[in-house]
Amino acid sequence: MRDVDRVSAVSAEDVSVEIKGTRLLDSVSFEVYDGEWLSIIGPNGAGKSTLLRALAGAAKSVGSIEIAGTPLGELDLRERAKLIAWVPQTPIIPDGMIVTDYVLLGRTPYLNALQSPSDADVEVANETLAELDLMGFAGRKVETLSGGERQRVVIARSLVQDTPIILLDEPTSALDLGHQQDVLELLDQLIAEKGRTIISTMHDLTLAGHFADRLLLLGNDGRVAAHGLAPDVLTEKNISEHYNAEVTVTTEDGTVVVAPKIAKQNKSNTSKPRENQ
Amino acid sequence: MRDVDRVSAVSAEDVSVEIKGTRLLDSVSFEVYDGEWLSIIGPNGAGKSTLLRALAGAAKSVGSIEIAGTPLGELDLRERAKLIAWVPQTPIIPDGMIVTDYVLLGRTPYLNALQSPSDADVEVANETLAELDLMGFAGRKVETLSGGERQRVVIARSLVQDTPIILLDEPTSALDLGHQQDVLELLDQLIAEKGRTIISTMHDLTLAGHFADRLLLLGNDGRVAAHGLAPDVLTEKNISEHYNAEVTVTTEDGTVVVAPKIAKQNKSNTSKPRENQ
Amino acid sequence: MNARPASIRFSWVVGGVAFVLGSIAVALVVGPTSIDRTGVIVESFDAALPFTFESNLADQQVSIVRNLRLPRVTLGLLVGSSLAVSGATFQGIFRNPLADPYLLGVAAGGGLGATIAFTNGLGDGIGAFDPVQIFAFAGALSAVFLAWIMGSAAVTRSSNSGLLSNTSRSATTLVLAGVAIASFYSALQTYLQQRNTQDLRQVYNWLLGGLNTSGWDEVSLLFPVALISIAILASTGRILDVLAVGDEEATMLGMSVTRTRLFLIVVASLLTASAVAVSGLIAFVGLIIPHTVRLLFGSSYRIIVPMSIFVGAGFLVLSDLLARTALSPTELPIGVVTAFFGAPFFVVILRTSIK
Amino acid sequence: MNARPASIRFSWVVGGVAFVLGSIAVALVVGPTSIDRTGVIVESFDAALPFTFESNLADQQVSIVRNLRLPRVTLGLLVGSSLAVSGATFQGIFRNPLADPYLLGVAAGGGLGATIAFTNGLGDGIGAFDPVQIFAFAGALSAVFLAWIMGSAAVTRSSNSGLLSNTSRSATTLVLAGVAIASFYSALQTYLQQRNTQDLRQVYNWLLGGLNTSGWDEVSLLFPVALISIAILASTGRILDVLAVGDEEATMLGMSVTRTRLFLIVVASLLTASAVAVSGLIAFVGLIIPHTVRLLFGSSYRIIVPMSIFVGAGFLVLSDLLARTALSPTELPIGVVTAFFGAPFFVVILRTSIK
Amino acid sequence: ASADTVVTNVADEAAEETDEAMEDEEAMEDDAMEDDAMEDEEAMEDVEPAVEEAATAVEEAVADELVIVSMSPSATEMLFAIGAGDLVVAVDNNSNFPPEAPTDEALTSFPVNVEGIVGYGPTHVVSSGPIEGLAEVGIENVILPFAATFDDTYTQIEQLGALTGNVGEAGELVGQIQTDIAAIVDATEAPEGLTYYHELDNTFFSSTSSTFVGQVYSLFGLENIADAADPDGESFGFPQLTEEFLITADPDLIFLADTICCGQTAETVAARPGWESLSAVTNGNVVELNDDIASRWGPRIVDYTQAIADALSEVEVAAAS
Ligand SMILES: Nc1ncnc2c1ncn2[C@@H]1O[C@H](COP(=O)(O)OP(=O)(O)OP(=O)(O)O)[C@@H](O)[C@H]1O
Ligand SMILES: Nc1ncnc2c1ncn2[C@@H]1O[C@H](COP(=O)(O)OP(=O)(O)OP(=O)(O)O)[C@@H](O)[C@H]1O
Ligand SMILES: [Mg+2]
Ligand SMILES: [Mg+2]
Repeated sequence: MRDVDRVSAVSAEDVSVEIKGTRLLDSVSFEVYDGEWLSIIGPNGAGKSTLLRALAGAAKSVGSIEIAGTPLGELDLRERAKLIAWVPQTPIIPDGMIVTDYVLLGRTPYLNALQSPSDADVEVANETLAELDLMGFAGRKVETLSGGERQRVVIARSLVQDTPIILLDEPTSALDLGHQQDVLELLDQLIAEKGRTIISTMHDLTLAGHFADRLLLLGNDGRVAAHGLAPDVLTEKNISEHYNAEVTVTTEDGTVVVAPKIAKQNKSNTSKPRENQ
Repeated sequence: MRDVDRVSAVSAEDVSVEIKGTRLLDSVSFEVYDGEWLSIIGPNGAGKSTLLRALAGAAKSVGSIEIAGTPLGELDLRERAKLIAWVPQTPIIPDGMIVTDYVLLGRTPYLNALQSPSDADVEVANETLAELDLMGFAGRKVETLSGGERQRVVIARSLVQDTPIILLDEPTSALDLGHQQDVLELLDQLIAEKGRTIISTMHDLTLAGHFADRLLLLGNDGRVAAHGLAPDVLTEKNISEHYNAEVTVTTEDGTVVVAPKIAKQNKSNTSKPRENQ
Repeated sequence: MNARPASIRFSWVVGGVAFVLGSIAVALVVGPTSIDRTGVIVESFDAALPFTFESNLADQQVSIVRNLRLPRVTLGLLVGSSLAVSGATFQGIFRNPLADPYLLGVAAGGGLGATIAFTNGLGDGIGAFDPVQIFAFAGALSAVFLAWIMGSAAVTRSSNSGLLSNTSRSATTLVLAGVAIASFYSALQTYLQQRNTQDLRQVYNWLLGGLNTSGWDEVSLLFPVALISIAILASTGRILDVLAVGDEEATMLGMSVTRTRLFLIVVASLLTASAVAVSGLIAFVGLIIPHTVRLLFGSSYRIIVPMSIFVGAGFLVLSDLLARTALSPTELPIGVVTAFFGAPFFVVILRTSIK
Repeated sequence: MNARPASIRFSWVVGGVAFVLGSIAVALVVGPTSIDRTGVIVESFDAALPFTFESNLADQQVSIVRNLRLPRVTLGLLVGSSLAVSGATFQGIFRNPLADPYLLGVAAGGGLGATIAFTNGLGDGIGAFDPVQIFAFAGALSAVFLAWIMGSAAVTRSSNSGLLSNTSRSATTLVLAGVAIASFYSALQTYLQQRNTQDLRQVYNWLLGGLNTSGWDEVSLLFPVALISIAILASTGRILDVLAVGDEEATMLGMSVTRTRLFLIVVASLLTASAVAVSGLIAFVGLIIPHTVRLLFGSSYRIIVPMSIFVGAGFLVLSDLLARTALSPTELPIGVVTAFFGAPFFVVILRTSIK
Repeated sequence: ASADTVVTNVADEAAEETDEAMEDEEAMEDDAMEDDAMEDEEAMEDVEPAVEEAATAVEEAVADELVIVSMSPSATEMLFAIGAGDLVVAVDNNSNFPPEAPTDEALTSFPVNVEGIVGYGPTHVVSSGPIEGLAEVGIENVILPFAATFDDTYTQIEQLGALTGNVGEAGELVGQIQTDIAAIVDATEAPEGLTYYHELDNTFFSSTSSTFVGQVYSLFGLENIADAADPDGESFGFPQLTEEFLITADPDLIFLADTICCGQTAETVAARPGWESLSAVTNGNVVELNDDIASRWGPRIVDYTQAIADALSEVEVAAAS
């Protein structure tokens, strides 16, 4: 898949993560190029979050990880934070902090220890809030937001960090249909307009296949089970093997649609509501 | 929709929730009967979680809420906890607690202040863990689990509480395809076998429509926008109006399938990977 | 059924009991005066059991064993386990590693009470009704009562105003109220002490705490309270674990968080206040023993609470032994011993048991 | 651009400055001796500004203003703001409402240092190089240093063993190490003090803290450290806000959490140690002022840290005023005043500002 | 500045004044003093030669303007005993003797309020430790630290005599104390090798022979059981003793210096568990002292010595019968 013209943004070679003797990730290798979107999929516990953590430098790993050609270990924290932004799956929400302040935390790598955010920083924050439909929440305490509002605020913080590489761990899990699309389209636009590189995990395989350039399927054993374009990865066989789920895979308008074959046994379909059972 | 033969499990009349002058919920009325599954849908910030909180007694509300015919306010906490279990959208994960202990917290309403969980309690916990495919995690600390594993553990706690009414706030948001189905089918089975009543919120409208008996759509203003069977609530009009999203609604095998019409503008569909942009 | 809740292992209990019994034996046998070991043990059995055992000790030796060592050891057991179990309870209630049984004002209140007694010349009571003890006990409880009133009324107001916060803001409010009340009581105590510098030494000694002047009177005062309270607290580990999911979820699990917290605070404070009344302010034990237990055995309060009882009891008996023998005939303040030997030991555990 | 970060409002700054200036004025003018107000102000300007102002005060009055009141007020400003800003910093570092600047052992270390000086007969130095101050300062810093070594080495080990925990376990480990070290130092201090009970009053008096024996020597010792450290800490609010998202996320935001924490602890401890060296252990201010500010103005450390400086300075100047005038010629220990008036005030704020 | 420097200051000022008065002074002292007292006096002069000269000068030049505040109970007793009480405008709340002393309950020394002291308009403040800030407002701080020996007491009395111009009275007082103590010791015939326990409070703090109070017992050849806590006599002047040790040591005499602070009496001691069989208790040799007398180094050390002597003479009786 290597292409001489393309610049490597993130490259992982034989990356393994072990914790107290348990192997969470096993020899994962892949390469993501500038301006690409890689979607990591896999069942619960496959190691998706662990892989993102390893790429972000938050989990100790063996093997080699290079960010824009530099080994991860050679980047100091500040440089790293100017290259990679990370949206954790379960972010810590600080008590009493207002949304603007929280989003401004994304400017941390650009500020000296004793420096305050400048007006320019505030402006970046405001623009990002507007892009994510969050202007009305700027002065609210983050902990009072609804689940979906909060998730967008965390994404806003990562975008404010203004990095070429963005790692998103299930960024749309709490979002409604409309906001899901808005956010993913915004990310897509960032790739198109600013050449960002995105690595995300997602459980909605249809969306994952649609938005990402390539998919990487992690199996339950923490190994790469499949890697490539959506039609190649999102096969009924792959999915039934690794997800333990029956699905039908179809292609609509060029998008691979993964639809679960849902329960027929004890449910009388649309004959609802059930009467006096 | 009233049916003389059916027993009311939860009934809400003109329920409103206000906080510091902002109305989060506005005159919500509905009734759920024994053995029914009501799915509350609506965009982010509509008030779905707030409604569940109000029903659970965790948020102050005006209007009348009755649980199995008794006004909510007349139930003492312990009785209430024997009637209603609640899976919060963002549960607090205690530091250092092992899964079995966490799940056993569900037995709290059945134990006196100084009582320890009995062997029977432990058995209930174990059965539930097994049902949710969690036996391998019993001795692990909850905070070390992956997002999806953790979410199932929280659901397990609520099932261990063994209540006729279960409120689930986006219970499958972190689950993969397979576990999503497993969990929802397990809930369905609880209705069929034990006559449980379920009120859940969910962003996956197809699943919501498939599993629930009825849907209740909350609009952005915190009012009930639609209420009824899936085909009546999940209309393209309703969704585009309240979710600000373009979808196509089809019916397959009697299940209403809601599929987003996803971005066509800047994405060249399957012509991936983009080369050197 | 391979999933089992975290709970005390039988071997830990055996180890705990052995530690306590060992401490008792050593503490009875060793002392500034050397007394025939068999004799000490025989006399102790005679004193403790309803049967008669005859030892060959001299009268004075018998008196030392029965009037000095035995009550001191007994009180050490009671005070050590009381402070440790109360500390574990407070850490559970407030989910704060800095919480100790003195947090809500027991120490400051006890100090004020004792100082009032001393400065009013009531420090001379001998026998079962020592005014210092009564004043200290009353002062300690009044401080906690005030802290509760101030801290929980504020909470009631806050929860009226809307959704409950996920984090336990009410616990934080209570802690802050407790700290403020404790400071206030300390201020009054310092003021009184300053107006009566002739009593400085006495007050200061009391504040340092110790078992060196304790006899059976103190034991008989503390014993009933300690027995009941410790028995109650020993089984509250599960409740404390429930509190770990935060006020809102705990409430939905059927627990009245406010009432539970009040109940635990009342029992733990009664216990601490009684211990403080008979032995003054002994530092370190209530804060560090529960942490040691957590690091050694696990973080469920179903483990921490009961194990703290054993470890606290044995630790204080041994500390008191060192207090009276290490520099004999000089008596060391017990707080010096607990921290001087306990702190390095704790740091070692802290550094090795991080997993 | 309607979204603006939480930050100090201009009106708060004006209010803060006014509060401080008002406190200074009142504290200069009022005293056990009544002196013509205009004269006091004129003399103060004369002392503070490079211009000459002539007052009509008698020599001794001039001396009272210039040598007693002025240095005391100045020191009150410095110590009050130092303790409050360090307290805010520690609360931010440890995300613990019970954190105060003495948490990692500054108080215990200072106490031990001072006690060593007193018990070695070095306590009566007067002038710029007071051994008590030097020993207290050194003791305070050595305790914090030990706590850091013990607490952070443990953390390095723990993070080697795998994924970082979401919660800031390293901060908790550090706090516990700090508490253990502080206990250890206190034990040594108590032991020394007990060996030398003739120095009890001196030591005790020092432990209580106060500005009553302070002159320009103390001011000149504290001034440079305080100026630099407070200036640094005043702008660290943003860093403290970053720490609020936990160690892991803060690291991913480009902040070296360990180094940042160390830096903040070093600056705050230097500042606290200097304040302790010249004024002993003044309780309450470092813990309660930051909470008061939080309740009154908001919970961003970009607000809490700088506002604590104003409020702490004014509060301590006013407390010291009360300490020397309320029961004159009795001097009240300043800790009595801070808590006696501060605690009820704080409880009122706590109860009214819960939103 | 230490005590020494202050004294020297006073002396320097005074040194310029006349010498004649000094001779008168000496003549008078000769008459009044007994021999052994005289020796002490001379020894002291070697150490502090300036004091005598200074004293004379102060008497003439400074006495009228002298206004003294005493922050030390021992110093208060000394000042009044040398007849300088009229110069004292206020004494601190702990100075409860003599009754005519102008005790001000509000005048506290821990902590001290400098500006509050200024309110009394003193020229001199006597204290047992340095008070910072006094010098700045032009007030002399006379420091009379804890006395370690009788000689310290005598020196301090002389110092106050020199300061107040009551040199004669001071000399007489020192002589009188020395005479009285010598007389008491001579008159007391204590059995050899008696042991004692001096109790400072009811948590068994005691004082060793190396302390000021301990010396008094040594005059009578008594053996202090607390010395075991501090064999080299360098630290632990006031050790807290273990109760078990006390009982095993079984002292012949128990002196209670905690009758006021802690309300201890012979009865309360006898009531302590395990104490009822101690020889001191069974023989009635538990002696109740006045806390103040037994802790100050002022002129009342005579009373203190007398109390011990009284107790010892009763021991004889007890032992004989
Ligand atoms: N400290 C630990 N000890 C043992 N196993 C661990 C530890 N931490 C994580 N794991 C396991 O590693 C596996 C991978 O976790 P990870 O969070 O990467 O999964 P994931 O693919 O992101 O899953 P999800 O879809 O549920 O978020 C999980 O099975 C988890 O239980
Ligand atoms: N303390 C508060 N002050 C103001 N608004 C609040 C407060 N708490 C909640 N809200 C608002 O109430 C609305 C409803 O919140 P709720 O959590 O019920 O939404 P939801 O429907 O569950 O959304 P989601 O799908 O994102 O979970 C949100 O817009 C939220 O911002
Ligand atoms: Mg994950
Ligand atoms: Mg919600």
